[in-house]
Amino acid sequence: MSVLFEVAGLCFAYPRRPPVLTDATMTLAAGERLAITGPNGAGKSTLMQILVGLLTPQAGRIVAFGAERRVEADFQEVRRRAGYVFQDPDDQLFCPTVAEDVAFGPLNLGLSRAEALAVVDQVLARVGLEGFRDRITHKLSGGEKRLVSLACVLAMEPEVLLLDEPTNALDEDTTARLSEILRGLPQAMIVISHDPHFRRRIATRTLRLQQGRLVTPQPVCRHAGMGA
Amino acid sequence: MSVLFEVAGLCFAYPRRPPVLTDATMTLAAGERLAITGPNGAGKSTLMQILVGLLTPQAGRIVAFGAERRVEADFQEVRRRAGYVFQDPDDQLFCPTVAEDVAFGPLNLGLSRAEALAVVDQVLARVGLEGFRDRITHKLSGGEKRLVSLACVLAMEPEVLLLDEPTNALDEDTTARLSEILRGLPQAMIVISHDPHFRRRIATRTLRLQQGRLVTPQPVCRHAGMGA
Amino acid sequence: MHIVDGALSNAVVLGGGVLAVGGLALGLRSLTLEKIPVAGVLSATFFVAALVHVPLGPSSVHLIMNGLAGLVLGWAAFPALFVGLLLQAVFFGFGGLTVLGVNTVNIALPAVLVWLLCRRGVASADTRVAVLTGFVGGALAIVLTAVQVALVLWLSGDEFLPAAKLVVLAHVPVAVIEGLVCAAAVTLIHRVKPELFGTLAAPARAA
Amino acid sequence: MSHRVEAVGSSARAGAAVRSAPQAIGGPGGGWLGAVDPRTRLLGAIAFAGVTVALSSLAALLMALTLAGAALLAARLPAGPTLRRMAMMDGFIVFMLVLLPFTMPGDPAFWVFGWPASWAGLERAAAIALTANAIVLMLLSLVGSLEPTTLGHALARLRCPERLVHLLLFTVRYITVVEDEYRRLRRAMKTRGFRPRTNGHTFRSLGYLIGMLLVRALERSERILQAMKCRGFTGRLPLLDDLRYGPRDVLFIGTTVPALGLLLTLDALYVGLV
Ligand SMILES: Nc1ncnc2c1ncn2[C@@H]1O[C@H](COP(=O)(O)OP(=O)(O)OP(=O)(O)O)[C@@H](O)[C@H]1O
Ligand SMILES: Nc1ncnc2c1ncn2[C@@H]1O[C@H](COP(=O)(O)OP(=O)(O)OP(=O)(O)O)[C@@H](O)[C@H]1O
Ligand SMILES: [Mg+2]
Ligand SMILES: [Mg+2]
Repeated sequence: MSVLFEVAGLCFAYPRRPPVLTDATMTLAAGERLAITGPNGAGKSTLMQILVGLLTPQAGRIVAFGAERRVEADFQEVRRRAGYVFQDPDDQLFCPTVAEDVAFGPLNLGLSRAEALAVVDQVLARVGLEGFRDRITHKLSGGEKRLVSLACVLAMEPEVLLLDEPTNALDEDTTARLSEILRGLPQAMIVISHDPHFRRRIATRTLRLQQGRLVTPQPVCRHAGMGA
Repeated sequence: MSVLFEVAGLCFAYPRRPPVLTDATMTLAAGERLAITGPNGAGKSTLMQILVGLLTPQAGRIVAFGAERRVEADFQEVRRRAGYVFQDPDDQLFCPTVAEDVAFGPLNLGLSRAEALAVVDQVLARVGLEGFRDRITHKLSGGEKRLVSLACVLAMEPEVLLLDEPTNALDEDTTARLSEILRGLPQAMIVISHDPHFRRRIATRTLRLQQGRLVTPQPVCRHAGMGA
Repeated sequence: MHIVDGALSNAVVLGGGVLAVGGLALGLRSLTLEKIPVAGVLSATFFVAALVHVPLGPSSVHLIMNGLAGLVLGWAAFPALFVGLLLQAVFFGFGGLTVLGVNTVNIALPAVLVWLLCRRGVASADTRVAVLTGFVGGALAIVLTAVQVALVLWLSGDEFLPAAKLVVLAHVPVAVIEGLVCAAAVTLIHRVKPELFGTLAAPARAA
Repeated sequence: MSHRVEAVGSSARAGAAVRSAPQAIGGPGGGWLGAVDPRTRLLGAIAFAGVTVALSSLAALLMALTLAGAALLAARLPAGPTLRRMAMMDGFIVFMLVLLPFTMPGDPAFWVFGWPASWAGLERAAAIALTANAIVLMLLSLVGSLEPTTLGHALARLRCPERLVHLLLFTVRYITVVEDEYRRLRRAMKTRGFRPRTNGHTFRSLGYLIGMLLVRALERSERILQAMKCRGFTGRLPLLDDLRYGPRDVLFIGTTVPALGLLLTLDALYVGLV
């Protein structure tokens, strides 16, 4: 089974802040769906941004798709092959219509307009949003925006999906629908999620980010004992 | 126990949109801390805006502080007696410095400068932000902004607090600190929150907004039976 | 296009100052305190938009977006763009102090002229008309700004004439780019929130 | 609103300028100037600018630049970045200065490809560069070292129109908010393979981006107005400040006025003698 991501000993601190990651190590193999959990502010989103080169770690090694990645030029390829769905769809969607938003990635990859529009229809069908092509993205509901932002990334035909809290503030129906879509996709994925039920439906393996490191969580539900 | 808010049969739709609220009914008594939850886009923020008269429902009855409220003039009094903390603190903190922001309400209520500044110091101390008086609003961290926006509302000495997702994007420490502050306040409050642990710490009662209505959620964890 | 202190003749600097004060007065007349939040947040957005840089062949240019500012803000573009120029001068050291009036008129007068000429078109129900107007407005504002900069230099001394001509020429491609960016922005606003063009710009007359 | 033309190699620096904007917009000024009232500093910068543009001899202008350098030290601003900011000019201004010796008539100083460069033109270009840099450096030191919000308070106390002051304060307040929104969207565009080029796709995407920021700005302003109403907004925006003139202001004026007088005298001497 080929290894897609392999990171070791990542350290990261934002300027003038205490370190967020102190020694994070993980591997993602083809076909895996790896869930990452951990408290608010633990550095989960930070880790994902490091994986695609949006942030540069102070120490550590990143091997992606079989090559070590160090500089911006290396990561441009990583970003083409790993699709990153942001925590907040409003940070990702900026075009007037759904079709244009979904076509943005393919156009950046050099497809023609006609080709890109063909991709749009196909990808929207895959996430169950047929007929949303000409809808105004800004006026969609939160759940619909989330599915569109997934479609935007799928349109680039990535080999790996990186999903940052995809069920954040989704209702149960949309969460269930999203689970089905994700389970039907062939790609390996890393999914950040606070939701234990969703993780159980989706993940083949789970890691917990705490005190700057990735650890295998205890088998029992941590939440069981909490609450007032 | 006196009733502070009593709304019945609220219907609301934004122009050219399907209805958000179809028949929302609820009561808030003195001393209660009522949590409201529900999926994204269910209309929780909309409901709060209706309670203080920022939006006008198409049908339904709003009784607040013992009187029925219909027109803008009625709601000016409601807004003075019910402090509304917005979902995004950047929407609420519009003044250059913390002192000016906190003093804005008291000055509008007719206090003198000196009186308003005394209130500022006292309220900042209550939320644990002594010494923040002359800080520049836009340079505060997310958690600090949240606490200042609470202070702004407390400065008007409201009888009821309306909090829209107060722990949104806060880390665990700040969330815990906010819980403590809220539990120490004498006011009745309505708190919108997606966070079950926070709700359990805070709330004396919980309602769920779904399909346009407020319902009492089933006592057991709905999620227990789900999952693969 | 920030002119610096010391380049212009006293008469031009004074004239620019007087015109700027007039423009500011007209722009502020319609801005009640109730409208300050809209104007302020939009003004902040134009400040950020001016930090966007676009590649132009082997170099890159920063956007000005004064045409779009005019279409969105109307007369309020005068104070909004003045505030931007003031912040840039004081905190970034772009431009200068005595030339603040001239620089304001150079950027804001074209914005207002574009609004006067294009406000009907941009509010048209027909998207194509609106977008075309957006292109014309965006490009025209840059051309007018370049012409004003050239004029101001030329009025200050004949020795500036060659440079003035080159300023105008050099801004032709910039005007095309600004036109295209403005047209795209108008497309989006037209589909997503057409009221944007009426919030501040329209009632300016009534006040 | 800047139209600096720069080589593609420096595009990373332009990105850094965007990122540093919120920091640049405000850094508390310490140093000797810290105790001088913002109003005094603002008026001092204006007086200095007025005097400096009236100077014509290079000697007096050099002295003006020296004074601005002294102000930089007194403000305790970081020298490197501040001087870089001072020296940065629009491409076309640099171009105009380079062109001046060749477009101004006078005794030739040297020739480039057969074109004569005049002494008069060289002197004029030097005078403009010195004036511009001296005034910008003084402005950065005296006023640029203030918090932007303090600048707003000072302008209000100096009887600037109330609405203009509030517009300035709202703009300053929301620049960081809008810029963060902008940065997050640009980052998302980058992860989807966007690299700006000179083509229609780039112009369209950036136009959409700016349009979207404006739409969100409008919606945010609607929420702000609601928040203001919730706190009893009565059509008044009060300002609270603790600006007070003190002994340091007297000292500041006591040094500035003679220094400016000296500049004018020096200039008159040189112009009269040379
Ligand atoms: N741009 C930034 N500058 C400084 N600090 C930051 C920045 N972004 C995040 N942080 C801080 O770094 C820490 C980790 O943030 P991160 O967003 O990675 O956490 P997270 O695990 O994704 O949390 P959440 O579950 O809330 O999404 C937090 O304390 C956060 O406040
Ligand atoms: N000004 C508006 N115009 C039109 N539709 C709106 C407006 N504000 C909200 N909506 C829509 O009304 C619905 C309810 O919105 P609301 O903000 O009340 O939801 P919410 O329950 O607070 O959601 P969240 O958990 O995301 O805060 C959503 O579908 C939203 O898109
Ligand atoms: Mg995160
Ligand atoms: Mg809400």
